[in-house]
Amino acid sequence: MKKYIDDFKVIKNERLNYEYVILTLQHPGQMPEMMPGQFVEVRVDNGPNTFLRRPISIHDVDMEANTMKLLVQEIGDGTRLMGQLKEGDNCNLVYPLGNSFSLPEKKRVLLVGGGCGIAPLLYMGRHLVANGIEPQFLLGARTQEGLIAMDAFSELGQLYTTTEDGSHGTKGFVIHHPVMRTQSPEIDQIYTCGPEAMMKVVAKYAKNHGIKCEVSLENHMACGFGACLCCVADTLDGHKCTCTDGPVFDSTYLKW
Amino acid sequence: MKKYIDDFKVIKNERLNYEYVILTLQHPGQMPEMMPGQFVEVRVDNGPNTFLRRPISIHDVDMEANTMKLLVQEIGDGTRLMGQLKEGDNCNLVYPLGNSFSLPEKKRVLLVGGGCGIAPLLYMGRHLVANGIEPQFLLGARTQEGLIAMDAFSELGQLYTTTEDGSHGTKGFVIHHPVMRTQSPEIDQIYTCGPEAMMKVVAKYAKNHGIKCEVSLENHMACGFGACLCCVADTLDGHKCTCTDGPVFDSTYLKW
Amino acid sequence: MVDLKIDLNGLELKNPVMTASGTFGYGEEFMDFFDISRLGGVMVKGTTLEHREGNAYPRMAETPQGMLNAVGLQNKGVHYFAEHIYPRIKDYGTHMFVNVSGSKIEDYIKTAEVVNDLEHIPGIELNISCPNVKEGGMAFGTSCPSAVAVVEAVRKVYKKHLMVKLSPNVTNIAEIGAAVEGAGADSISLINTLLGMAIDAKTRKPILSTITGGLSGPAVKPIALRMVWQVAQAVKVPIVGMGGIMNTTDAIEFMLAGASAIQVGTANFIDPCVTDKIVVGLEQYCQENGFSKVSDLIGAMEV
Amino acid sequence: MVDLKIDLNGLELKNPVMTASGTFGYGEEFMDFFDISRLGGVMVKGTTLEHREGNAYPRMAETPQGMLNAVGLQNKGVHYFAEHIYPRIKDYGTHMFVNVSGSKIEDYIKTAEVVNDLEHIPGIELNISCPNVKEGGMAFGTSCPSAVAVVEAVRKVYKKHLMVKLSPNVTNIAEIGAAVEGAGADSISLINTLLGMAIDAKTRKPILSTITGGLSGPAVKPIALRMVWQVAQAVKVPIVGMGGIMNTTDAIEFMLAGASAIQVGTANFIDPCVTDKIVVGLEQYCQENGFSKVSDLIGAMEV
Ligand SMILES: Cc1cc2nc3c(=O)[nH]c(=O)nc-3n(C[C@H](O)[C@H](O)[C@H](O)COP(=O)(O)OP(=O)(O)OC[C@H]3O[C@@H](n4cnc5c(N)ncnc54)[C@H](O)[C@@H]3O)c2cc1C
Ligand SMILES: Cc1cc2nc3c(=O)[nH]c(=O)nc-3n(C[C@H](O)[C@H](O)[C@H](O)COP(=O)(O)OP(=O)(O)OC[C@H]3O[C@@H](n4cnc5c(N)ncnc54)[C@H](O)[C@@H]3O)c2cc1C
Ligand SMILES: Cc1cc2nc3c(=O)[nH]c(=O)nc-3n(C[C@H](O)[C@H](O)[C@H](O)COP(=O)(O)O)c2cc1C
Ligand SMILES: Cc1cc2nc3c(=O)[nH]c(=O)nc-3n(C[C@H](O)[C@H](O)[C@H](O)COP(=O)(O)O)c2cc1C
Ligand code: FES
Ligand code: FES
Repeated sequence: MKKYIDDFKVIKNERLNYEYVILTLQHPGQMPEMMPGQFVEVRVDNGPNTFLRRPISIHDVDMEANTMKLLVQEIGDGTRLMGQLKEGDNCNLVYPLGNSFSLPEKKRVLLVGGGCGIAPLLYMGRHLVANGIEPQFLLGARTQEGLIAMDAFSELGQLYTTTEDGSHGTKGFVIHHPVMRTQSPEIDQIYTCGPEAMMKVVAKYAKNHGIKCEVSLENHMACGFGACLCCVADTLDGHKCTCTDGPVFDSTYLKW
Repeated sequence: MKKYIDDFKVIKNERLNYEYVILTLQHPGQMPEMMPGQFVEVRVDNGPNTFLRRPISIHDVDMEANTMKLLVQEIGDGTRLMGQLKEGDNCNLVYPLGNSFSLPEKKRVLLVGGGCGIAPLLYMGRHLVANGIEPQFLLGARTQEGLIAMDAFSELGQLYTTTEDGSHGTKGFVIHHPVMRTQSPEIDQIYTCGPEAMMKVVAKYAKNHGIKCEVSLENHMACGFGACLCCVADTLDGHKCTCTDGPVFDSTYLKW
Repeated sequence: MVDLKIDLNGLELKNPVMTASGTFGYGEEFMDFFDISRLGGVMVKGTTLEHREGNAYPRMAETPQGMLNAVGLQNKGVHYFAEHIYPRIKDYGTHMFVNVSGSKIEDYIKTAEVVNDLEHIPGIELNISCPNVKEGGMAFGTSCPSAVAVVEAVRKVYKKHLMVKLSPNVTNIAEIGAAVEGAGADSISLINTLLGMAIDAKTRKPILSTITGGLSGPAVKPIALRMVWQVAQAVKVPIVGMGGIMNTTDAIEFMLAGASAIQVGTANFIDPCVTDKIVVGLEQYCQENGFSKVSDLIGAMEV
Repeated sequence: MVDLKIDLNGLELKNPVMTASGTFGYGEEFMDFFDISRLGGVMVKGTTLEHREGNAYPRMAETPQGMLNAVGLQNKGVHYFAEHIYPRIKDYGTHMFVNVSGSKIEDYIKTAEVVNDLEHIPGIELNISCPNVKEGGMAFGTSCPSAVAVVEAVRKVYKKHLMVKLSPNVTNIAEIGAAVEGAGADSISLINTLLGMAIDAKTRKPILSTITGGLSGPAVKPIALRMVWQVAQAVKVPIVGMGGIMNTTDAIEFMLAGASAIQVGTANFIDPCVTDKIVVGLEQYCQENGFSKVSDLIGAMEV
């Protein structure tokens, strides 16, 4: 897919809680097509401590409004500066980057996310619905506070949640949710994005149950488009770039 | 004089033209006394290309309102970022720094400024008035556009101007203004701040006419308070720090 | 009307702007962004005799106005390059140089031999300065005798333009520049990355899998400029300067210090169009400052 | 409750935070800002045998996350120091170290002798790494034999704590560290500034009167960290790390890499209270991470 570099306009900055915001960015003209699982590289302006761009997943896309949404978790200087973007600010993106989630062969899919890893799952959910597939979401967090954008997900499909402290949904990790036991025979494909520990458990579970599983990695990146070779994942074919061969990989392809 | 480091609040950013702004900064509590000729070191936040603080003269002081004004000419990244400060922003200062202009022995004084070098002359003018001395100002610029804050100066005393293109006041450089010829016998002291070339000419003129002349230097600084020795001026006593022994020097003390 | 051409010791560049090895892939990653044939040259990634997997992840750490990398010359080897990549890139309309790396002199020679036979490759850049490999690499570039040995050996088999890339991790770079010139280099490029390190205070572990890595970006620019200036005074062959170039002004500074051409590395990651902008910017600067030829900038710093 | 004390080879520091030479005057400039007796130590400016005027203005250039300086050891000479400054500063309530510089070994010896007689000066830092003077300075620190010669000579006359400050402008800093340890250094401090240069593209002139100058600030931190780590592995004496430390996290990184204490230089210009904040920050970090002694951080990086 052709890559672009453009100044988007911030048209909305919605603060979800102390560490999450959703930015709505508008393309200056006709926004090109983007696939779920792909990401953008955000240039962080005004950051004395941020030098490189920051990779952020495409959270949602509205082709008619020429907008896309980014769900940003503020964990450091770069994401904090993004969280301070105001309506009318420019936001320079290199996009769309990376490969994308595949469509499942059959119809029963589960999307498992944690932390800011839920970001790409919303757009993927929308894509699945558009393709006649009913997504189920299983989102985990430490506490209720960490469960965000629930409404958007439940509009698209069944939503299950877990929290480590039991303050919302099932108590425990995503892997402990009943959907994993009761529905596994019927699930044809899992898509997962979130903390690596979570994804590994999910991938192992999928493997044990013979379920195809796509994981989306968040390796640290310098360029985001294949020029630096910094972002490699260990695969059956050796080092592969997370930014061009990924971020989405079949979990069995990774040397986990 | 005791030095402080404080967060001031920007309470006004008045844009004079495309390259000049006047910032009004408010002290969080009771502002300490500051003398005309002294300067502050402004921490420039959000500047990937600005690392050190920026020295800026104290343009005006209002001890009752606990405010000071800075007249900033936008010439590079740091001053441009200052020019973008908005009402309510913080502005961290190390202040007040440097020595100050002396009071004249007699009553007839001329303050000669060019460019952003007019900044300290306003506060000095106010100080002179408070001490029963009537200041006369001679301000020069390339064009009318460069002549700024005229009203504030003319409130304090007689104001003469020159422009290189003749668009305002006398055509030519400050040194060509009639006041230099007609009044010189009566002038007891000159204060000057501005481009070095201008100050040198004025200093030479003063010397030739036996007039005491104080110049305010704008040497590049790393710290502003005597710690780095980067800002030295060549004086009869060797290298002296512009930030502590200056910025105001008797022109005959400089090896010009 | 400004003449942007540069004579690199007999090899003509259409302008002084090149890309730095390891930061521009084989150019293809940038084609969506601009027409790379507008460049003076492209330096392809570090190429070794055999296939190399490079170092383990993590390979990157961001630093104040810079980055550390520890890629470690990941590439498929020169034979794969000659067979599969060369045919694709040879007609890109700009000089495609190959950055040749190795752990043994023998490997450098064999690699250079293969590249010598590739008609449309006008030159190689001998990387004797890679800090990210265990054997060889930088070790060759940090002493005169070893630098001379590898340059002389390659010079015997490589008939086209031989650029030698110096390591900044040395006490006296001018000395090494003079030595490689004596050994037959047609031009000298510098600087490669400075050896650095990053630690995560939270985990109390090094950030890079290799502990140390190579520092690049604006942070190193003052050092790079100084070294270009020092080497320019010590040698007669043209110099290709790099290290932290982010824009036209930086590029001009390197030329004023004595570089005939420049390479842009890390900046490509932040603005993939930066090199194109520098080509335009150099022309503008010359116009505005009355230089009819960009080559008039070379070493034009007034001391 | 955290024990912040550091044993610097027999010399006790109340905490690991020192200021770097040439960036903190004689401490007096900072007294309006905080109580400097809270520091582990203060390194006063470069002191030479004779009065020195230093280099001509301009002496400073701002660079990406750093600065170049070319002060050139401006100071009134060690005799003036002993007579006029020492009496003023000796009771500041923290260790006041003297940074001793020179152009000839003879000068180093004589200067050290004078300082040796100053009862309340617990140690000197032998600056064999100043890049801003024409003779001596850095030249001593860039080869093992010359470094050893000056350290041995001073060791003979200087009886208290002898810290030796290394230059980063070398191929192999570990080697030089080991050499000065062998020559009698009680501790090793590093890094001094990296030789760099800045050019004004508008005027096409160097920015510094001396053309080149010394680079400091966050830009150099990755290089400094790497060097501290390398030297820590090569020597047994304690290491005092510096180069780009701006905050507590940076200070911790240097300790994890192997430094027993740290010095803060350029950061003092931007936040005159930074060292005080680091003292507090170190204590906090230890508390939060279960270290009862800050000295447990020394070399605690898990590889
Ligand atoms: C393909 C991809 C998609 C991502 N999608 C999202 C998303 O939709 N929403 C979101 O909030 N975050 C997302 N991340 C993570 C996000 O990129 C990091 O949180 C961000 O780069 C941290 O920058 P910082 O300056 O705030 O933190 P710092 O810790 O100051 O960053 C320091 C350096 O480490 C890198 N880094 C730190 N943490 C990460 C991380 N988790 N992943 C990658 N690089 C990191 C930074 O890019 C930077 O170079 C994604 C990462 C990748 C690779
Ligand atoms: C005592 C003193 C008082 C000053 N008062 C004023 C004032 O009231 N209003 C005003 O607009 N300017 C004043 N200046 C000049 C002002 O400090 C510079 O214009 C400013 O530092 C430029 O920063 P920059 O980032 O915009 O420019 P850049 O060119 O990007 O700055 C690069 C570096 O050079 C230094 N520098 C550049 N130009 C100057 C200069 N003319 N003087 C000193 N350092 C410079 C900067 O501090 C910085 O370190 C004063 C300078 C001094 C020393
Ligand atoms: C990710 C990365 C990979 C690199 N790979 C190579 C390489 O393979 N061969 C080489 O000679 N230099 C390599 N370099 C060094 C650059 O070519 C260049 O010398 C250095 O980055 C300084 O320039 P810069 O500051 O513009 O990036 C690499 C640099 C980076 C950042
Ligand atoms: C303005 C200035 C003056 C310096 N003078 C000296 C000096 O006299 N003697 C010395 O050993 N180091 C001197 N240095 C080097 C510092 O002590 C320190 O080694 C270096 O700046 C790196 O630390 P930093 O990045 O924290 O500044 C000076 C540095 C600066 C910036
Ligand atoms: S981030 Fe540069 S290749 Fe993937
Ligand atoms: S600016 Fe540091 S001493 Fe004057």
